[in-house]
Amino acid sequence: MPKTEALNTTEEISSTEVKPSFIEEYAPIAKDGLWDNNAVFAQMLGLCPLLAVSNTVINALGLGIATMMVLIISNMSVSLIRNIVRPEIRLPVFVVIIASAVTAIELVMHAWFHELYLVLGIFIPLIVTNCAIIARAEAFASKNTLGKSFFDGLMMGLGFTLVLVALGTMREVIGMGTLFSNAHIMFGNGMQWLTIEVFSDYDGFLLAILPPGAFIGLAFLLAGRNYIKIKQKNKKKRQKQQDLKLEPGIIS
Amino acid sequence: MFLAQSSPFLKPELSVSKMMLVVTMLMIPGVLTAIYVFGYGVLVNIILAIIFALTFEAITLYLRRRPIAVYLKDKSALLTAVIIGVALPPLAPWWLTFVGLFFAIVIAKQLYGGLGYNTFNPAMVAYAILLISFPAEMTTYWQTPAMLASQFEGQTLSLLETINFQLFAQLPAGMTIDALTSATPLDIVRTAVLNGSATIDEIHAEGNAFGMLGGIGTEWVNLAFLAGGLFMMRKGLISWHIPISLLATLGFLSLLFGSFELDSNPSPLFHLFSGATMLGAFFIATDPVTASTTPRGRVIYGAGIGALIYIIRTWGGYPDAIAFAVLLMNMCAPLLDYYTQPRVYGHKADERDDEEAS
Amino acid sequence: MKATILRNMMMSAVLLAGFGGLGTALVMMTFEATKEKIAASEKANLLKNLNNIIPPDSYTNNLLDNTLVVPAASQLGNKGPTIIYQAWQEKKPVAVAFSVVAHDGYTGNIKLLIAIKASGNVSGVRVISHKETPGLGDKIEIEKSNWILSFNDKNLEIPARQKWKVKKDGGVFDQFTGATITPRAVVNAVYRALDYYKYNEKKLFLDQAKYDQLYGSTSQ
Amino acid sequence: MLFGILAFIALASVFGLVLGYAAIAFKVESSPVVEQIDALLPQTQCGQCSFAGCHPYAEAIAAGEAPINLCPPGGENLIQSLADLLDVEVLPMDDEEDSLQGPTVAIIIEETCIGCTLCIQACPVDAILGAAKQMHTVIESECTGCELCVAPCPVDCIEMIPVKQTVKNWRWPEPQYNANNKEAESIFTTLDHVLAENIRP
Amino acid sequence: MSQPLPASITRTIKDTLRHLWSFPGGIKLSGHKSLSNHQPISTAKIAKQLIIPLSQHIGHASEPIVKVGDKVLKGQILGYASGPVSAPVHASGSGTVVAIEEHLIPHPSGLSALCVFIDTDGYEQWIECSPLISDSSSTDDNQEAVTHRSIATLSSHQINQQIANAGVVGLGGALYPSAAKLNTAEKMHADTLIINAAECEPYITCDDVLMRQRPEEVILGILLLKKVIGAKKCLIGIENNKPEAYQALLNTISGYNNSHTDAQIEIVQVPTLYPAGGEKQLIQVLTGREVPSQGLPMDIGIICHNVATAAAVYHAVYRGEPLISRIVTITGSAIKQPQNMEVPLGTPIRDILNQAGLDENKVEKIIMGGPMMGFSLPSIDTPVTKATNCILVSEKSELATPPPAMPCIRCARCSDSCPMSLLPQQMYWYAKARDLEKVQDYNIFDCIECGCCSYVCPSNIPLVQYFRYAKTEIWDDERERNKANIARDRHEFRKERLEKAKQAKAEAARLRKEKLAKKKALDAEQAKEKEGLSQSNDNPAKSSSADLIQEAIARAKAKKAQQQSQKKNTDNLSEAQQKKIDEVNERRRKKADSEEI
Repeated sequence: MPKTEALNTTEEISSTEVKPSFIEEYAPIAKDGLWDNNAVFAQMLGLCPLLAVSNTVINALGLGIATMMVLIISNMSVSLIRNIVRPEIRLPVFVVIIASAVTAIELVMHAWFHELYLVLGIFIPLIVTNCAIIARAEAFASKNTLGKSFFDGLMMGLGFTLVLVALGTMREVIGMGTLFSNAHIMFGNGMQWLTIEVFSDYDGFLLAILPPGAFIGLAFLLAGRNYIKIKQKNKKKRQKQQDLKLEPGIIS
Repeated sequence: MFLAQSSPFLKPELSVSKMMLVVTMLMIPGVLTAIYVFGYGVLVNIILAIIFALTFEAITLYLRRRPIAVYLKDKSALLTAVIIGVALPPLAPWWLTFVGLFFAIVIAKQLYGGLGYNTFNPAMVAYAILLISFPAEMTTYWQTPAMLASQFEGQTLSLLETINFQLFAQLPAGMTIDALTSATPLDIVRTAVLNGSATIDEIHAEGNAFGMLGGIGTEWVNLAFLAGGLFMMRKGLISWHIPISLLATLGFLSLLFGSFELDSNPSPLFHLFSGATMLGAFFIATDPVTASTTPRGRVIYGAGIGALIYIIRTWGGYPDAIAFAVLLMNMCAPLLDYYTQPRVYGHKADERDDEEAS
Repeated sequence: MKATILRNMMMSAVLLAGFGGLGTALVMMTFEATKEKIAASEKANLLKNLNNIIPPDSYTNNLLDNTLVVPAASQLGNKGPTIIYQAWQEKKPVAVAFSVVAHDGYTGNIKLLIAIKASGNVSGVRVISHKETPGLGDKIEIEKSNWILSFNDKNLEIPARQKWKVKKDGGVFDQFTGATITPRAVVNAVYRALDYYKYNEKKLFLDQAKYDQLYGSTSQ
Repeated sequence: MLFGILAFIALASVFGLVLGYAAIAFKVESSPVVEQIDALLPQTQCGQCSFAGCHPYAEAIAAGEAPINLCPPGGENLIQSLADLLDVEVLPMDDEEDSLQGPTVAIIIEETCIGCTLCIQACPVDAILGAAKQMHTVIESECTGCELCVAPCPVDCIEMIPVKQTVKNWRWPEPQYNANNKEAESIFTTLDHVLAENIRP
Repeated sequence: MSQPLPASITRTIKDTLRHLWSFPGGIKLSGHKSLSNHQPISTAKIAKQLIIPLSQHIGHASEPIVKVGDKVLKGQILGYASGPVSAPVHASGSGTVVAIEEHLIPHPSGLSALCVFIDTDGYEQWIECSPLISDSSSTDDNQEAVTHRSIATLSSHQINQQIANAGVVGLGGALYPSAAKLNTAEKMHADTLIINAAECEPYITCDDVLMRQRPEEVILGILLLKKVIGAKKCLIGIENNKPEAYQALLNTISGYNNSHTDAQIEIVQVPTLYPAGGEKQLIQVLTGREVPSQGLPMDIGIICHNVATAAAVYHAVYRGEPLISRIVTITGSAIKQPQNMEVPLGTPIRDILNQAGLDENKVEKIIMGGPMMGFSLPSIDTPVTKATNCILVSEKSELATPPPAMPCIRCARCSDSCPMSLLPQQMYWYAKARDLEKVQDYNIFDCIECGCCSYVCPSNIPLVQYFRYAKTEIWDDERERNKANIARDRHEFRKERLEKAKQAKAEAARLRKEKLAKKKALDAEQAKEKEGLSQSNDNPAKSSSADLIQEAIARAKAKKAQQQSQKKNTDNLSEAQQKKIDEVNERRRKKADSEEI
């Protein structure tokens, strides 16, 4: 018991020194996952399922949520065991954890979301090889507490899902002129009303639904993000220059 | 300040602009023949394509903050437009051309960095995208060739009627699109071969696919492009490597397979003088930006396109194959360039033998 | 040195094995827990597909219980045995459903599921799988076009035998713009299925034991 | 079910043994990357990177403690080659004004020098000769232009002058004129202008 | 020399007409040679002030041996050769040395170099010339026999010494000191002498008129060169667009060939295709052999000289005159009377342009050398040097002011026209990206800068300038790297020295302390002896701490030793680097050689 006491005291000391507020601690994680370090936008990870399954919003949402679940589970488990695993077996252990989580989720989907399971098909087991997941385990969860890891998994998964859904929206609207088609396979038959015809009498632009359309769509999303980033950077630069201009006045 | 400028000081003999213009000019015989065979639709297509191309080019150049005048003058967009105009179905609706040129100029060319930086042939990117996105439009709007129309008392459209149809989708009373159009010879052969519904001889007997050399109607267009291409080769605007190896490979393969299965394989002549073979061999595959640059690389590049054309025409999902073949080989061009570098003067001869001695 | 290596090896092995065991156990447990539900879902899915072409209120039995395995037949275009699903209203045969393969599609085989009423009329047709050109040949899918419904209630007499063709070939069925081969192949396949039904009408409503007894076992 | 789990455990143990062995047996000692980085640095030992010399800076880069853009003498080219070596993104030069200057060497104004030897002590490459109370001089070919000698001089007799351009060390300028360059036209007119001026008798 | 050719000789010569090979690429250019090749060679007026650069050749600049105020005679030596690869410089007119200072020289950089300024007195007073063979042009009768006998009596060393003293350098453009080149060739037993008379660049005709008007000088010069090397064969390669020069040489040779079989000189017409006059290309055309990359023609038993060099050799040996003048083509449509002029070296270019009639309104560009490989002059106040073979003054429409470069469209016209089978389009990408390693992978140092690629480029990309830029950048990088290595060594050395000093200081301090401690201990011991043994524990502790210090010193020493051994490694490294420097030098020399077009 003296051991825990010692631990407590050190914690207290550190916490009395600088205790960052909850928001201060968790906001950067959210920002990282959603924008700055987004799995797709910044790290270009997990593109294979992203490009293959994003042809409709519902498919995208399905895979996105599945991936998010895996991310949360794997992040939490990795965070829990982070102090036990030795560096040399770190990766195999992570892979085992992720693979188990994915297989479990696949089985669950097979049982309860059968149609969605049929549509997503091979891409569910492929979540195992989605580098975004192992990257987070390695880069974040293995160094952070359970709570933070859970939040990081949630945010990373959310970021991934959002991009997936954005791409799915683009492709579905341009390719088929609808939105949320096949909503029933995810939400059940009662939700069929969700399907929206954006353009009526639309012949469809096949390219958007076919794989090349996914690449082009992703390229446009990335271009949009880069545009925003550059804009922000320029703004910051201008701010800096203005600050500099003010400085000499202060000095003199 | 003294500004060093390096030799040579002699006036350059050629400019990009001149090159593009001459190539475009040499397409005129082929274009005229195509207009004669397929009606005014081809002309309308080309004019629409040129307008769209220049507009898109100007807009993207403006957005990219590049000197618009300089790049519009290089006439590469013009050449792309004319190629697309000829390649599209003659009765293609205007929006097909519009979408095609958007992908050619904006996506395939300018987004890659503009002239000289595009990895893929813009015209073929446009064609491929249209073909996979709008397969119905791309395969149906082929006006019956003049020869067939006169033979079977088919209908033709005047220039005004063509414009009216292409821009506003209005046909003169009593005409249907089905009566105006017919499948292209390549399509007929492909369908027959696939279905096993008719042998080559039966198609011959029907007389709606085979002309004297290749596909009825298209053979004349091909001959005209061949003439333009040969002239271009003579003038030194393109090297012989790509077209010759392309045509040789295509001819050889069709001969080879034709000798096994005479019933379902058309003759080499049919392959060479149907579809867009000659246009592809002389005007599309030779696009300098996207082709291989070393002598041996160019031979392999041409041969690859030839082989792919045959493979896709015979076993693929689409009747003509120039676009896919060219795009696939475009991808290989950098690799070919890397592995076929000529032996540099004074370097060990064991790597490669001196091939470009002339 | 040696001792540290050995110790390190042992530690790694134990840890990795521990996590491996844990993970596998988790998967195993989930598998056991979902096994039945998965089987049920699969059955439900199949039933749903069949109900699309045989109206569920027209029969009373469980389609998945009354099945018959018949040997390959040229009209069905398949290489192995085919499963026939039988629909009964009490003791009255209502319809059969089975799959047909068309080999003459534009790019590869087209697999159809067809239901034929006891009267010999088509109850419904659906495409299970195909590789036709997107945008051209894929209009045979119910999601893309209603064309496939045009077979409903057709039989070998209506339309007449020589009219079982696409319009371009002088028949009654529409072809789609730009593609004739695909609809032609589907029309042929449906016709062959009807033909097969007519030929084997009696056999198809037998139960498996009787069938085997009469025509020999197919399950070799 | 149990068999599956056992099989998996057995497999995992084997791999665990292998990995545990490899982790110690195949351990790579230290990375030679420091030397590679050091080889790229200009060796001016000027300390403008805030490190005590080129080697310490190389160590810092290798350890990921310093960005690659702190070396003004190395300029953009150095950043580029460091980025290539370490496979990281090219950063703009930290302090842009400094990087604009060309290479320089120190000279000692002989009339003013009082022979205090302070600069000799400051020079990181022993490029200054002289003894106490005697005039010092810079060996120009050895001077790296680090400017470390300038500050200690009590009489401000050291000046940094640009390295003289001769026909031998002259470099062809990179061609500037291309169609994307809006200044292209003006460059050509300048060129003509210069030539025309020279011709006038 | 204009007696009709005997039929027998014509036949033998025709019989020996060789099989010609071809080189890859090359371009057809219109020659523009008739502008200047009809007039006889005129002589330039001696300028009021001669500006004679001390470095008119590849290698070390010559060291001046005159002082300001010295009176010099024409032909007097101004600077002596300062190394194995160097050449002396002579006064090209008599007068007074008024300054030795930097002045603009004709170089693409527009930089200055050390020059000797001579105010001429107009007397043109020669120093005493000491020819090796008395010039027998006055005795027309048995001239050939006499000459030949005379050449035969000379040793090759004698001739080469004379050539070296006369400051003869390769006049084709490379400016490599001829004597040094001949020396190497002789040592390496080159068996074939190739005389480059192709003169493939447009506009330039100085070699052409030299061959037409002074064929005997050329031939005698060639015989001398042949003698020096001991070559068995001699080939003169001349482009077939110079029939008159060909005929003139043929007529002259026939006499010599007839008189002695040893003198066998073959003159071969090669097709007019730029750059047939490139050394490597000419060798390939004539022999089918290739000079190895990074190698010299001598590696395949060939030595190449320019016709003008041969004539200069003639002057040095037969007249004893050093190289103080050369024939310069002054041409271009902005020149009123295009012509070839024999110009004393050091004459300001402005003077000779005025003499040839400069149409100032038309002038657009002034280029030294040909339009393909020359450079635009920074100023016309620069002097004529040994390199000045042509001054091309163009009017607006004549030469191109390059339009802005368009992007490369990879048409491969450049690689198709490259005589070295290089891939300029690839080298361009990498040069532009300043990827110097990749540029070298694409063999940039095999580029002879002939300009074919730039000329055919439809996008007007200044390819050659990119390559020159890349080459000088690579050299500069190597220089920087060498300098950095030296700096590193010096820095390490300094650190070590400081360390040593510090250690010495510490050692001294320690010794002092120890002494003190000992003394104290001694005192204490003496005191303790009285108190008993209880405190003797202290001593071992002390000695153990002393041991620790000792150990530390030992460690430091070992470390130092290690460092020293490391230092040896760096020494080795720097040797390798030295080797690299040598390689660079070698390459530079070779590149200079290859420029001889």
